[in-house]
Amino acid sequence: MSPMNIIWMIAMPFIGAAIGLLYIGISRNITARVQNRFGPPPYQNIIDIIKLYSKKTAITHGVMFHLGPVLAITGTISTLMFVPILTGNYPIYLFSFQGDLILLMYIMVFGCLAMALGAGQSGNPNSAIGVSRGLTQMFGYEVPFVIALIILMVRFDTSSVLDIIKAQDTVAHWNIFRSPFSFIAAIAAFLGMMGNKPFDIVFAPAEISSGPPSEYGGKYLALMQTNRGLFAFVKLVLYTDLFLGGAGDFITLILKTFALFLIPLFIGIVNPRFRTEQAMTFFWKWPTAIGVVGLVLVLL
Amino acid sequence: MDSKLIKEQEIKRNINNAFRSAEVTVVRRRRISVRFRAGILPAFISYLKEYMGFVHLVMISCVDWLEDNQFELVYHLWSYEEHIHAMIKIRLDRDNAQIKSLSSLWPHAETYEREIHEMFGVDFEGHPGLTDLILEDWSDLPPMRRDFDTRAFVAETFEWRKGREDAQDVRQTISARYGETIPEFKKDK
Amino acid sequence: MAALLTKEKETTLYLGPQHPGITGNMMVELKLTGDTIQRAKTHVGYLHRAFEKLMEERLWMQCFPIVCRICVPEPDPNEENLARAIEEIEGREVPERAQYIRVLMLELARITAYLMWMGGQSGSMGLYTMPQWSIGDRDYILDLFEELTGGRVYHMYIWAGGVRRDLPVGFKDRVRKVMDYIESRLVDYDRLLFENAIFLKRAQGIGIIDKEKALEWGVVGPPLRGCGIAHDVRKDEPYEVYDQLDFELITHEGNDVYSRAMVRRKEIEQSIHIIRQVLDKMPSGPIHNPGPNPLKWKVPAGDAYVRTESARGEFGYYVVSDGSLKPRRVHVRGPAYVHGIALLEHLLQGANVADVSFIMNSLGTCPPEIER
Amino acid sequence: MNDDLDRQNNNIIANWARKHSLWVLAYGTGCGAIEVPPTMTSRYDAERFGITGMATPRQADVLLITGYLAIKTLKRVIRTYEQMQAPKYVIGFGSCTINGGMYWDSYNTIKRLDDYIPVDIFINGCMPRPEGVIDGFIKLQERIARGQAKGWQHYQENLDWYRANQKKVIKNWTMPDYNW
Repeated sequence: MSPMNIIWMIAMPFIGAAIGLLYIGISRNITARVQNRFGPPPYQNIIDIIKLYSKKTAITHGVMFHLGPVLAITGTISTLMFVPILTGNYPIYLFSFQGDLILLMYIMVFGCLAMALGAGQSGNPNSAIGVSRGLTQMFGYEVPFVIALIILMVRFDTSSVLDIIKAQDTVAHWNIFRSPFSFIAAIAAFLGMMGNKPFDIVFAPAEISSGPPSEYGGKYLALMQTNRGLFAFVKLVLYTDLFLGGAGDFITLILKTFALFLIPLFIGIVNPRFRTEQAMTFFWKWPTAIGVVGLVLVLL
Repeated sequence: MDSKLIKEQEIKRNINNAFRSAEVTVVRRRRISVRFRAGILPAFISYLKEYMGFVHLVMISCVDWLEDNQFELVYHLWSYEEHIHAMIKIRLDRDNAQIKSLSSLWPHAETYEREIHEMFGVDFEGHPGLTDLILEDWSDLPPMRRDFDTRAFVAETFEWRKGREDAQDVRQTISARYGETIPEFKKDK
Repeated sequence: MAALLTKEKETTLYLGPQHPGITGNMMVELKLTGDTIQRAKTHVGYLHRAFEKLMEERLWMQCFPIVCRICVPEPDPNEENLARAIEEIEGREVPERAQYIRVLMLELARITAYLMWMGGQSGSMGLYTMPQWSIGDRDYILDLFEELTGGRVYHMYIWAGGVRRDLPVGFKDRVRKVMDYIESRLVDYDRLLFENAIFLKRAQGIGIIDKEKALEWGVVGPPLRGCGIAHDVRKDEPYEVYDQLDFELITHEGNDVYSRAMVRRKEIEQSIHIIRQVLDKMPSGPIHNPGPNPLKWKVPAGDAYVRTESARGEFGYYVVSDGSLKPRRVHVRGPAYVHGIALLEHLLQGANVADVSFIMNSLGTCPPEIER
Repeated sequence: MNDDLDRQNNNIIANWARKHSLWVLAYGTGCGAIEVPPTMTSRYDAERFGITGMATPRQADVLLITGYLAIKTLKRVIRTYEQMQAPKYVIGFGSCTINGGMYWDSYNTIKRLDDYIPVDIFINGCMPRPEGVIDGFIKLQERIARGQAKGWQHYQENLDWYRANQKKVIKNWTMPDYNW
C-alpha cells in the first residue's frame, strides 16, 4: 500500500462527509426555491453539526445506545474503503478486490443494522416503531437492488466494481444505456435508500416524532448527521461507478454524483410519503418486475 | 306571527299530547324551549329523538342559578328535517344534583356530561366513567360554580409580577431577577 | 400463526402533547399491536383557560376580545356568534351594510382556515411544499384583515349592533385582487395535493364515518358533507344575508379523508364566489347600530342559542343573561368538541398508526375550542 | 463546575455555531402557535437564519413557549425542558407569559413563566407578529454570541428555587426530581 493511499484513506471520510453535507445543504436550498423562499445558506448543515458537537450530551440508555451511532459510522467508512472513488490518471481505490461487489451488498446494510440496534435500546416506542419500519423498508428496496447488481454481474461476468467501470469506457457504453432495466430497478432502490420523500417512512416526523433518532441528541446526533452525509456520498459514488462509468477526476465525480442526487430530491419535493405497506408494494411490484425482466434478458 | 310558525306550533302540540307536564314555548322561528322535570328525562329525550326527528344533540349546557340554589341543565337538540332547535331545560337541586345519563343515546353526550360533572359537580347516573376531562389534580370547588371565586384563587396560588399591580415597567422585575440593566430606547432625531 | 399474532404484545404509545403530528396541544393515547391501533383515548385540557368563567367576570363589551381567542385559526365565527346572541336577546337591529361586511369577514376567515388546514393535512403526510405555499398565500388575506381591523389573527371586529370600522378606500379592489390570485393558485394546489397519486392512495378508504350514523354522532361541517349529506347552517338556518346570496352546497360521496378534503377544496371556490357577490351587492349606509354606554350596558334577562357555519362545522353559542352588567353564562359549542374526542376515538380503532395525524387533520381537530 | 460552564459559554466557535443553528421544538403550547407556521414558511422564512423545527426535545435547542401555560401543560413543559440537551434556550412568546396577559384572573394558567423555567427572551404582544418573532430570535442570537444566554445555567444553579415554585402549582408531582 502506497503512502498516498494511506493519506487518502484518512482524508476521504472527511471529504466525503463534507461533500455529502454540502449536497444536503444545497438540496435544502433547492427545496426552498420550489417553496417560494430563500432557504438557509448551503453550508447550514455543517454549522448544525459543529453546534451539535458543542452541545452537552447527558442521555444514557445502555451500551448499545452509545455504540449505535459509532458502529453506524464505522460501517459507512468501511463501505467507503471498498468503493472505487476515482479511476483515471490519479486513481483512488483503497481496498478494491475481485468480488467486492458482493461484499458491498452486505456491508452497506451494516450501518443501518447498527442504528437499529442502538435505537432499539433507547426504549422510546417511536424509535421501536421507526426501527421496525426501517427494517421492513430495507427488505423492500434490497430486492430490486440485489437484482440490479446481479444483472450487472451476469452481464460483465465479474463481481469487481473496477471491472464494471472499465467496461464502460465510452458514454454509449454506460450501463444507464446498456442495461436500462438494471438502472431502473437500481434507481428505485436508490430512492428508498436515500430516504427522500415518498420513502421517508422511517423518520416520518408527523407520525412517529422522528423515528429511530428520537432519543438521540447532542453529539450522538452529530455523529448520525455526519453519517448521513457520508453515506449519501458513498451511495452516490457507488451508483456513479456502476451506471455512469465512474469518474476520472473530482469535477466529473461531483457533476455525476450531483446529477444522481437531484433525482430523489425532485421526486421528494412534490410527493407525500407512503405508508409502510404501500412502500413495500411499490418496491416489490414495478422495480422488481422490471429487474426480473432485465435478468431474464441477460440470461438469455 | 302565528301563521309563520306552523311547524313550531305543530311540534308543540305533539309534545304536549305525549307529555302533558312539558311546558313548551315557541321562542321565535326555529326555536322552541321546553321546561321539563328531571325524573323521566331519558324517556322524553328519546321520544324527541326517535319520533320527532331531533337526532342531533348539539350540546348540554349547565347554568348555575346560585340565588335559587338550582342548576339548570339545558339540552340543545336540532332537527335536521324541520330545521328546528329545541332547548330542554331542567332544574336540579344544587345540593343534591343528580340526573340520568344520556350516554346510551348519543356517544358524544358522554363527553359533555363528563365536563359538566367536572366543572359543576353534577352527578350523572349510569355514566360509564365520570373521570376528569380537562382539569388535572383539582381539589378545590368545581370551578364553574358561581361560588368559586377565581380571583381569590389566583391571588392565593400565583404570584403576580410587579407592574400588573402598580403600573410600573414590567421589564424591571425581569431584569432584577437576572441582574441585567434595561436597554435604553434609542430615540431617532 | 394466528395464535401467535393475537398474543402479540400490546404497547402503549402516547402521541402528544409534544408531537409534531398533533394539531395543537392535546394527547392521543394509543394501544397498539404492531402497527394497528386497538384502542384510542384522547386526553384534552392542556389549553384550558377558563374562558367561560372569565366571561362571567367581565362586562359584556369586554367579552369580545375574549371570545375570538377561543378558536385560533378562525376567530371570526366566535365574534359573530356572541354579537348575534346579544342582538337576539336585546332585539337590536343590524344595518344591512354591516351584515354584508360580516359575511365578507366570515368568508375570508373560512378561506384562511382552509388554507391552514391544507398545510396541516399535507404536512401530516410529509408534503412540506404545500404548507409553504398555502400558508404563504394565507398571509395575503391576513394583510387584508390587518388593513381592515388592525389585527392579523385576532380581529375583534364584529361587535353587537354591527361592525367596528367601515371599509377603507380601495379595499374592495384589493379583496378582488387577492381573490383572483387565490383562484389562480388553486390550479397549483390541485396538481400538488388533490390530484397527487400518493395522496389519493393514502386518503381513500381511510377514516370512514358510518353514513347512517353520521347525523346521530353529531358530525357537522365538511366531515358531514363528505358523507354526502347536504347540511350547512348557512342553508338550514340562514343568518345575516346568506339567504340573498347564491352559492352551492358542496357534498362528496365517500365518507373518507379524501371526500372531506374535496369538500373543503371546492368550498374555497364557493367562498370566493360569495365574496365576489358580497362586494358587488354591498349597499351603502351605516355600519353600526349603537347601544348604550359600554360601562353601563345591561343586556335584558333572557337566553339565546345562535349558530354559525365555521370552516370546521357548526359553531354555537348559548348565552344566558340575568339582566346585569355581566353575562350569566356563555357556553361555547365548538365542532371539534365532538370531532376531536368521541368521533376521533371511534375512527382510530383499527387504523394504522401512520394515519393518526392524517385523520385528526381531516376532522379539523382544534384543541383550543374543545377546552376553551 | 461553574468555571467549566462559563468556559463552555464563552467558546467563540461554539457560540457562533449555536447562534446560526437554532432548532425549535415543535410544541404548540398555546394560541401563539398559529403565528409560528407563517414565521417558518415562505413569507417570513425563518430558515434563512438557521431556525428550523425539530420533532423531539432531545434534538432541540429552543423551547418556544407560545403563550399562556395551563397547569396541566406546565407539567409537560418542565419535563420537556429537562429532557433537552444543554445549552438550551427558552423564549417566552406573547404577553401572557410575562404577566398573565388577558388571562390574569384565570384559575388555570400561570402568570409568570420565569418563576418556573428560566426565560432568555420575552417577546410581547398578543400575539406577536412574525416580524416580532424573528426579531426576538435575532436578539437571542446576539445574546448567545455574547455568551449571555445562560438561562440553563441559571436553572441548574437555582434548581431548588425553581422546584419549590413548580411544586407549589403542580399538586401531584409524579416526575423524577431531576432528569436531564
